[in-house]
Amino acid sequence: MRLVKRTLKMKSGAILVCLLTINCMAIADTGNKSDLDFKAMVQQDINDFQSFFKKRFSQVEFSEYKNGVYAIDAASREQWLEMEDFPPYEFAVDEGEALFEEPFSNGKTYADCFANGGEGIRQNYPYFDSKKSEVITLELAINNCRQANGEKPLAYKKGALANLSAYMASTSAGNSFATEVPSVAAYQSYSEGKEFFYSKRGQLNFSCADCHMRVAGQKLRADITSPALGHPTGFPVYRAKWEEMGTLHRRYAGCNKNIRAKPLPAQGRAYRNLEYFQSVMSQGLEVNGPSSRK
Amino acid sequence: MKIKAKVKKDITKVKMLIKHAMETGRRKDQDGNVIPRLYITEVSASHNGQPVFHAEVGQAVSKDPYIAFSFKGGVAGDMISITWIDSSGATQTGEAAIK
Amino acid sequence: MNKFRLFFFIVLNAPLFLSASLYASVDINPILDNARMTVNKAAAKGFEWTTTRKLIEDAETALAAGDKDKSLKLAKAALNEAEKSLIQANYAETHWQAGIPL
Amino acid sequence: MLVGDNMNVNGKNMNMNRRGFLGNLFKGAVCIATVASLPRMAFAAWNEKAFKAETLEGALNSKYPGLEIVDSAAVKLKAPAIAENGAVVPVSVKTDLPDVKTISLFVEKNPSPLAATFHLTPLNVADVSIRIRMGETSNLIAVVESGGKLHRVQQEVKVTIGGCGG
Repeated sequence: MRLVKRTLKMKSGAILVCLLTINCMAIADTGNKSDLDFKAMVQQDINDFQSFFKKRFSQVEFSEYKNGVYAIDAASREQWLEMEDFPPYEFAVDEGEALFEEPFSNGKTYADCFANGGEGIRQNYPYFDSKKSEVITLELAINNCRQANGEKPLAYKKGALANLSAYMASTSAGNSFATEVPSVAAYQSYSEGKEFFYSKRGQLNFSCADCHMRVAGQKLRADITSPALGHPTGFPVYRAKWEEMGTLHRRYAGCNKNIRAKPLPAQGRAYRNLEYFQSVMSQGLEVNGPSSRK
Repeated sequence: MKIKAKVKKDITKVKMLIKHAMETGRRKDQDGNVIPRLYITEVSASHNGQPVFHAEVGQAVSKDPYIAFSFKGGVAGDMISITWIDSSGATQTGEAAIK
Repeated sequence: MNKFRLFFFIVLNAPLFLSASLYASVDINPILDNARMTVNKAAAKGFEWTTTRKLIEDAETALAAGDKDKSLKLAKAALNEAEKSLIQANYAETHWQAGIPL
Repeated sequence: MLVGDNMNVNGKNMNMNRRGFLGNLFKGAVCIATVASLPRMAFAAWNEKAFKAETLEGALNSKYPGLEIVDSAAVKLKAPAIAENGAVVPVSVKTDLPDVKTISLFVEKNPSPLAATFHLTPLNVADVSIRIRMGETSNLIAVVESGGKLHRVQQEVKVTIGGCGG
């Protein structure tokens, strides 16, 4: 951390050398992670990631990154604000609330599965479940709840599950993400998500970072790409393109298709780990889902 | 249907969001069959029973239509009633009190 | 920049991964078998492209319709894509850190 | 602030009897019903010819036969220069012109250019908003019917296709 702060004060040439050094250190470190202080490494990742965007968009307040591309593009922000004035996802929130309160056939409800009766807890997802040794997202937890109560799981990309997720997010507005990496096993999932994020894939040979870090804020085909910082905070979303609600993993699948990579299963291990990594990187930002997107 | 009505300095602004697919007849479903056209054609609003707004709309209106209008003379607590009808003749009425 | 690097990586490495004889071959089925096997390997690593299986299917359709020239062309294109996606997957495993833009 | 999906069950404070009848039909819950015999009076006739016209000129002529059109700075049209997505383009029209009877919106290159007509009463303030679809980059035209004339303003709205959506 101190190293990074010092490099910031140096001139450009020196910065490059230092950053390369850090980079090499990071590479060397990941090869031997079990022996290392993974918490410090995660913290270093968060600092590097967030300061990348601070440098790229120096005018943008940190708290604004919860608003996706609208944090950095004034023209589209104006249209977005008009949508948010009376957003189509209000129907989803109502429908989600009705579903949330409807008892299962055994008489129990979703509220019985979650802390605080399921209210104001969106920011606690995803988390690493040490017993199951896997990342649990909100959508997975909702379906786990259903199955524990003898109900069939819901489809993961849209519909009832997206509405439930929208309602649960709506009760958590303003709460901050503080996603933790508590163990070596958690660090393994985190690292897999990180590797996914930086790996180039698809016929177009793009990584998440290529579009949402390197060229974030620039035009890629017809659209300005959003900053990766804050990606999970506004989901689920009502997308104008879909003309309906969709979950984060639906969006991941769409992104993968855009670069002509075959999407991986929603709520499969790869996307959950990616969501975990992205949520850790977005630490400190507020929940503002559901929201509307283009 | 969702209705939000707010009065400020004698001007009441009424905003509505109607749940409706607004099918243009140009979209196809997953099996490639054309989804028949079905869209809202008219929306009427009344304030304490007096007509205050009427719109004719076409298929160019977005899915889940949003329309807003303003009128004078509303007071907090007054009822706004909105009714729409679509190309199949289906209709729905919603009500909200002015805030 | 990395995109170009990978491009050269692929170009330079391609002959190592391809069996040159297959590309010179006019026998469609072994090429298709190889393409299927290779795309499955890439898929197992999570790196399948959306376009590859479509090429294989199109090659099969052309073959069934008796258009051997077209089928051969498509089969070779499919094999080429499948191999590229597998190279991409292998490259990512060892080089993903190079994609961190700091 | 929000009352969603409340059926109007209170026909008696409706001015039009037939709307009251409508309301009484559907007591209680949210309800969408096909009413083949819906009394026409509940709604003014929908101008089918204007809405089905395939050209801007055809739509204008069907909607406002014989009215003179003048360009007017008194009509304020608010629409994005570049639409985020053609499926949802927020548009507002406002004017201080007196005695506004109607406001209409046309999208020149849509398959059916007429998007909406708002009928105002003397109680209304001429300030309306709507979200519309635009199939491609096109001129957006707003006309305000006031004083026996059409006051027109237009603006180009660019619609981009094939983006990845940010």
